[in-house]
Amino acid sequence: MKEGKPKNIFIKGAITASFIAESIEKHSVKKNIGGHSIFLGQVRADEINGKKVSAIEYTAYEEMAMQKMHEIREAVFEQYELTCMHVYHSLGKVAAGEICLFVFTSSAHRKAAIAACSELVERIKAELPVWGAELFEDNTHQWKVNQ
Amino acid sequence: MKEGKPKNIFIKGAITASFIAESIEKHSVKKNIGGHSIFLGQVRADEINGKKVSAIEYTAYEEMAMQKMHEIREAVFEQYELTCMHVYHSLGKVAAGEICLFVFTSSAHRKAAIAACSELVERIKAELPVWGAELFEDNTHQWKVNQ
Amino acid sequence: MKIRVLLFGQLAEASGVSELEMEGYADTISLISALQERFPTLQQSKYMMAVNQQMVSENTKLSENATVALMPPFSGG
Amino acid sequence: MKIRVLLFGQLAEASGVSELEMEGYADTISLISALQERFPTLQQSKYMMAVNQQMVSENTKLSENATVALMPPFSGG
Repeated sequence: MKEGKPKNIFIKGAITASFIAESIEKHSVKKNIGGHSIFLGQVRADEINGKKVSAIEYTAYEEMAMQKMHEIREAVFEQYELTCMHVYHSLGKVAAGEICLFVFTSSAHRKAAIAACSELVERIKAELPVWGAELFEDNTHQWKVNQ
Repeated sequence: MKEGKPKNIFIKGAITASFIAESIEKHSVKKNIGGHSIFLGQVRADEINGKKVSAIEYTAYEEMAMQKMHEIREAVFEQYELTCMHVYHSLGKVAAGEICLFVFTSSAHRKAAIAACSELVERIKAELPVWGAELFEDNTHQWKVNQ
Repeated sequence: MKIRVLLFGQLAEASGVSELEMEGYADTISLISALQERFPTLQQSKYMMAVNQQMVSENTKLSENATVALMPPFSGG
Repeated sequence: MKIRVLLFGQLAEASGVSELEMEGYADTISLISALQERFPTLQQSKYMMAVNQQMVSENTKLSENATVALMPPFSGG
């Protein structure tokens, strides 16, 4: 479904498994879908200089991120034969083990869904004005760097 | 998790969204995971010569499929840095709009999870002795052909 | 020498049988020709063969209690 | 001429401010040099700039009520 206006992609805190399940469930009425591809980003409890990451706190330039996501969405819909595309990103604190990014594409045929999902993940990480601060157990933090 | 023995990948009937949610949820204790990649196959209500597919009925050479899946699993674990890999395939009748295949890979970094998931889907379709009969609304059927 | 034969998908449908026991065939060529006599539709069918769950493409010796599976093109997923 | 300036991530943290209003700067070069005077840590920082939500890499004229965002490398996902 192509949409005319920027959608809010941000969710306060972690993205829950039940939210993901509901999102999957909603697609059972779309009987032209043959394959769904989903990417989930999960917060890692990395150890950095002997200190463990307990959570990531996300902030964003929300308005610009939604506008940018809108442009990416339009471009990816142009490029691939998709029936649906959904993107959700956490804001605020997300604990290690919790989910902070949910990218969901659907298509009649698997290849378009898989390729589009993978491309979306790369573009989201590279192009959306979002920042993660890795919070350590001792209440210090460092700014995340995307690879 | 590498496992020594073939696992049962078959589920009677459709794979439910709540089953998928539970499977996602279980990974929140694995704090070295940074990304999950999921593929879901959904039954399409294709129209073929004016008749609509209402369901697919799956049969398999179960023993051989599980053995083959075990080999694929070992090979994919060799090839990619994965923390987990789960595969479920329906047997019996799955209605249009329902989910018949669930492939789920997890890794510290997104690229391994995404590439492994995509490769698994291709190998499952090409190498597992599983057959789908497309059932039409008028109770006739035809045998599915994989692209 | 007993051989267990499994038929799947459209092969099982066309022949009306999914499992049978055959006796006295030492290799897959002789087994297949006996099966084709019994189920003439097999001659027009496209299938792959596995002996004891291993895919085989050439004539293969059969041992006691071998399982031979005739499988139409896979269409899972 | 009023300009709205937004600072994000480590830039907001280092300068202790995430939003401010500046007045009397006609382009991004003059604005940035004033900001660097006010927040010396900016000189050592790596950042990208957006004017009215459009990324800019060269000196850009500013119009009344423009929003200029200084953004450290993105690290979403």
